[in-house]
Amino acid sequence: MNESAALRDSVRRLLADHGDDPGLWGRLCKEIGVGGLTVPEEYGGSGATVAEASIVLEECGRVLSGVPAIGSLLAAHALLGAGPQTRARLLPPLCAGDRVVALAWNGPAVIDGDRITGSFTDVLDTAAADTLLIAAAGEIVQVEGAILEPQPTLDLSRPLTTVRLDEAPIVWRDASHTLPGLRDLACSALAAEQVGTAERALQLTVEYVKVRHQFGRPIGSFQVLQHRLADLYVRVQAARSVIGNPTVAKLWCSETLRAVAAEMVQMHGGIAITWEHDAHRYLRRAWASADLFGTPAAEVARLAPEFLDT
Amino acid sequence: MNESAALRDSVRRLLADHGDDPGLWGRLCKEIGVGGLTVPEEYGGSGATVAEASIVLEECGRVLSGVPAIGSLLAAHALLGAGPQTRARLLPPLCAGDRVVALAWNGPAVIDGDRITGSFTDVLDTAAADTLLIAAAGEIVQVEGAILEPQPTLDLSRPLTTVRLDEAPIVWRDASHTLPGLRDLACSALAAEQVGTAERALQLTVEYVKVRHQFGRPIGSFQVLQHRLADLYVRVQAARSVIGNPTVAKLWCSETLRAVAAEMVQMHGGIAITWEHDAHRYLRRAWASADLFGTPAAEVARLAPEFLDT
Amino acid sequence: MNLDLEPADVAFRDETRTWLAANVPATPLPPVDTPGGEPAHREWERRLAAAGLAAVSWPVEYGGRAAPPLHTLLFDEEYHAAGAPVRIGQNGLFLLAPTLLGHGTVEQCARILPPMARGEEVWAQAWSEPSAGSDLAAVRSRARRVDGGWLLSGQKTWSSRAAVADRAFGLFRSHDGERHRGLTYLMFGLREPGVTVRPIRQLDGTTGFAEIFLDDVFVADADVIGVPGDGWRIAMSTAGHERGLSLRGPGRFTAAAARLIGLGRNRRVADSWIAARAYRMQACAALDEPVAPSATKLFWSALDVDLHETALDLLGPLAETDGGWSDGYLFSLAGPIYAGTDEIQRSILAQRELGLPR
Amino acid sequence: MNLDLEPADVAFRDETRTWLAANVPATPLPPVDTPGGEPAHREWERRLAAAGLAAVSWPVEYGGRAAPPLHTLLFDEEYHAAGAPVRIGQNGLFLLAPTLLGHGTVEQCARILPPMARGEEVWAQAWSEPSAGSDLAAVRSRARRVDGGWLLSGQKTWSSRAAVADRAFGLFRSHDGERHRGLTYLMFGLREPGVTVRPIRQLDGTTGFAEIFLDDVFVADADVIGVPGDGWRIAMSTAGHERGLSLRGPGRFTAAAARLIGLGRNRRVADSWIAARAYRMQACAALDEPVAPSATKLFWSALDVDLHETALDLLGPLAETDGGWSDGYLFSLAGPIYAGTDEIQRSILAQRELGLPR
Repeated sequence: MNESAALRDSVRRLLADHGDDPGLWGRLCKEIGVGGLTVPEEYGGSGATVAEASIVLEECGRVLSGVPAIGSLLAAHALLGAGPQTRARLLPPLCAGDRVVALAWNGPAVIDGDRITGSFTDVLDTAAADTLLIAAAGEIVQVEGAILEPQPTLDLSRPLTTVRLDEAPIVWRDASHTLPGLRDLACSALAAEQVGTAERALQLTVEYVKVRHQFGRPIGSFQVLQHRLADLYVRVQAARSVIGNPTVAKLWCSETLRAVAAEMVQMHGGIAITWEHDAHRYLRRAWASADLFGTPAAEVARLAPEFLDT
Repeated sequence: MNESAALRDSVRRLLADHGDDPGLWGRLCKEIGVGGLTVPEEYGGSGATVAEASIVLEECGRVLSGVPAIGSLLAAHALLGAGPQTRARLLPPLCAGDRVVALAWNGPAVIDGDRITGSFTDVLDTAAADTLLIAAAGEIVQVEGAILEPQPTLDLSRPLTTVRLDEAPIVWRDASHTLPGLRDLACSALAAEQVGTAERALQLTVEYVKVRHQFGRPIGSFQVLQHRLADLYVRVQAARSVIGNPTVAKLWCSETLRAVAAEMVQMHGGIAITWEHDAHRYLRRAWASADLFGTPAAEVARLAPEFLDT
Repeated sequence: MNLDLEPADVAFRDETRTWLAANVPATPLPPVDTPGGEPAHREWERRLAAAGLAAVSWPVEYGGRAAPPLHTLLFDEEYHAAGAPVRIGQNGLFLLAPTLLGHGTVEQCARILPPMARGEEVWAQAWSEPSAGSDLAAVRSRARRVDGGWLLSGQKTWSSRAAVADRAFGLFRSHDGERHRGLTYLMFGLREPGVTVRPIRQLDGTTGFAEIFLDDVFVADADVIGVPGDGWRIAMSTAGHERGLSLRGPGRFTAAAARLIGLGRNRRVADSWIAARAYRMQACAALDEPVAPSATKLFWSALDVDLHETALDLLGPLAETDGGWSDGYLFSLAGPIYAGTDEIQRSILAQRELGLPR
Repeated sequence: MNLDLEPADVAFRDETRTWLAANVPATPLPPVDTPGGEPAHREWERRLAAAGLAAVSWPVEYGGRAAPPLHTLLFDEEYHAAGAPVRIGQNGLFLLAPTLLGHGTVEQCARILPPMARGEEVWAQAWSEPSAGSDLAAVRSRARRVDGGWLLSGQKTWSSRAAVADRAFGLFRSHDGERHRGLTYLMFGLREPGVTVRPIRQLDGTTGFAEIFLDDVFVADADVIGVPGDGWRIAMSTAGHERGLSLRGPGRFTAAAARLIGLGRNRRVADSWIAARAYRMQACAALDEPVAPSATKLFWSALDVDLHETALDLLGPLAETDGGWSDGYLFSLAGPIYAGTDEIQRSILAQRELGLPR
């Protein structure tokens, strides 16, 4: 087994065996180094690349895990651009899973002297986090008096928070040169997770249609279901290839996951529309994650403003 | 058999028996009264309604007939709004099929004294017509020196002409109060024809998949083909109901015919992409007729300009 | 819009519109399957009935007006345009009632329809079973002949409204025979000894469906519809109602389309809006020339999903906070599944309407 | 864009780009199946070969450069971006050659590949028969054993390039046996005694396909690929090439997408453009991790139709006069049909990749 497969395997196993365990994130960090995959070894990380992080995120996506994997990846990225003292202070506990950082970065803010005013949506992991950092205007900032508002979301397995700062006093600050890349990294990270979710949703559906019998045979033997599943397979296969391009990933992976989740509901028939079954969790994740860090339509507009001119 | 069914039956029979006969239009007019269905009896017409005209147009659409049915319906509509002398002079020969009128109406024009300048696209039947009439600025006009340019079109079974008038001298003119309704009538008439074309294309495809065998059975027994054909059936059934609303008709019937024709090509497999087979004629008609008298997109814009604001 | 209304039709529409404007609750009723919602919805049905609007097409003696089908359509449109409450009585009103009027006895109609119209008896449907979803003929629940009636045993699932209903109707295997044969169409009380109802929590958080467990539940002969053993044929007529226009009139969709264009306007919105118009126009045309119920079902189930997906796409992250579109979306996803899956409907059309080989 | 290019890769890409810029005809060549077009396209192949660009992945001794797969991808992109002529030799280069390199003898490769690369021998494929379209294993054309070779009889249809080709390859029934067994993979000359070629006129007015009638056409043993009777297995490897990336590299689609956004920009255009990017990115990723050929085929055939439909929708009545989009659309419609219909590919994926029961 090569290293990628070994990483995938060990993450999958921990998620399966300890999915509900509050210490899961700590184990993932300490046993596999998930918290600092992209962080150099001198700061307690594994010195690996975004490719390895993608593997971890796919695995988290498969089981709709609530661990702070995307948030930690983004926080590590932001911190790596900061000064040596900041790096030395914050990265090692982040990598070890001893500290969970919620990073607020998706929104406008103004720093005026030692106070900051702004509003950030789509902040992850505020329940699990012990530290809230703000990324704004080229700086990483820690504040007092941040207002945390739960953000309405379809997705029951990923609460979102809006962070509002109203002339909040800055406790500590440091410049970071990596902040401009945050959004692209966030979209790619999310896409990796979406690929894992889509793949698992497709797999669960395939398994279900193999065993569900109607008219005296498994419904998976019916040609129309086979062909629709084959079309999804084609989309999911391609999705894996586009993770590295944030724009293509946002559109393709979001749409792929929505298509898979909708078919998952349809092919599971009645049981899919119950709380007892997981199908609705995948569907909710599909719609909510498509809109996380910007909607697909906004991405098209970002890509080329003229794409929406008619 | 009720009157509608009898009308449908006799038109279908004449089209089948004399489809290539140059005297076909004359027979349709003289034997069935197709030329003046919506014209009162005093002018040689049948005094029927648009519903009967729709039946005729559906039948013409079924076989992609080249008879000037839509053009004559529009010309009769325009002439019915003109003065009594014009009506008495032009309607009887039109109804009898002794005279074929090409009506240019789809475009801007300016009348200055006894001269007219303008440009009209999508003019039908110029090859068969002996009379060219212009509908513009509330008047029906006959001119000298109109410039007729063949209009490029995908549809080999319906040539289109652009009529250009460059200060063309007016030979004769008469006011007509029915001209504002021309466009709606044209869209509904075209939709009736599209419904006939779609229905026949679906029927031909169903017949083909019943007899074409692969893997030891008719391909029409395969579930995926059955389900795709069923979806087309649903669309075509609904299409019949929307003919009376020009906007809904333009969008729904155009899209329905395109969908049916594309599946016709796909399900006929190899033979569909040959000249010998009719499938491509239906496909060409589908695309060209969608854009006739304005594209679906333009219809959306016409319906509500704001529909295209994002 | 494609409807030629006579003065009597206009008068009916105006009466309906006026009554709804005066009576539709200003704040929405609590959900139908909540403790407060159930009586509120029953009360709403009672008021509709008192106004003669519960079931306008029914014969006068059963609580209707003997109105023409056009009036049912007009009522449906006004009802949805007014944002009136969901009908707690819908299974009875739209599915059982047409079956009784077509196959039941005068005694059954006289006994069952009036309290149904007044919301005093709410009905659940009991078609599906754990192994009989799409394949309805695979029902295993049994009706055993006893003196003066039948004893019902087995399990029904996806029974809509069962959590709040008084009675239910469905198919039971009463005689030996292959699949479609030997089934009997029966009505039974949900509060009879031997009946257990277990609500199923749905995606949108409501409990619109339930499981029903039956353990030797007695049903008198008077509650058999048609001839024992002839249930499949009768059920298929109800299935037609369920799939077709009586369950899903166009009002629901034209009202949703009207709300949709309030959210934004682009080509996709236009296409959804046009589809809703087309569905309505087909419903009008169907007053003269009936449409295959399977075609109607495929149209509305896809339309409902499409309208909601378009709305969610426009709203983006606002969907959760804007007017119930996300709940509506989750509900719409049940459309292609219940009342016979869309896959089944396509096979029916392909084989019956297009004559394709099995 | 997902490609990490080494200096050698950049050098190759630049060489290709420079050569194409200097050599691609300023005015398009006449269509390949016209009297003037055929020699012009053969001459173009000869010049490509002289520049060492006809088949860069092949071994050097057969006219290639033994270049890595990445270079094939780079070449394809540069080729389409430059608007270079269609490859008259495509059947041989992309379908037969991989089969020979995988299953043929060194003698066959040495004899057949060099003149193929130079455009001196143009190949047609001869798979389909009137009763064997999707169901390729239903071939009825026969190969009868004679001294030193085989006699071919029967009819092939939808043979691409046969109207202008010199030779053809396909499957023939040589032994008794059920369907997939007893088939032999043979190459034969189209100008041999007993061969009649009848061109088929296509929708776009060209004759890209033809029928081939065979009446006791002699083929020497040297022109059997692999073991007689083992043709099905070998053909399936060619089918993989036909369906997959070797026939439809991403260059064609990214070039079309680039032209598309020149026509107009809306959400639908963006979605088509994104799909073309995704196809390209998958092609890059496939250099390391192969993709099922059926998945590739489904992707490109749908993408090609989608790009052209989007363009036609934008252009409206201008489509006929604007840059070949309408001809391209008609051509794209053949995509879901040839190289194994899309329906067949979906069944293959469902059963082989997803493990669904037959």
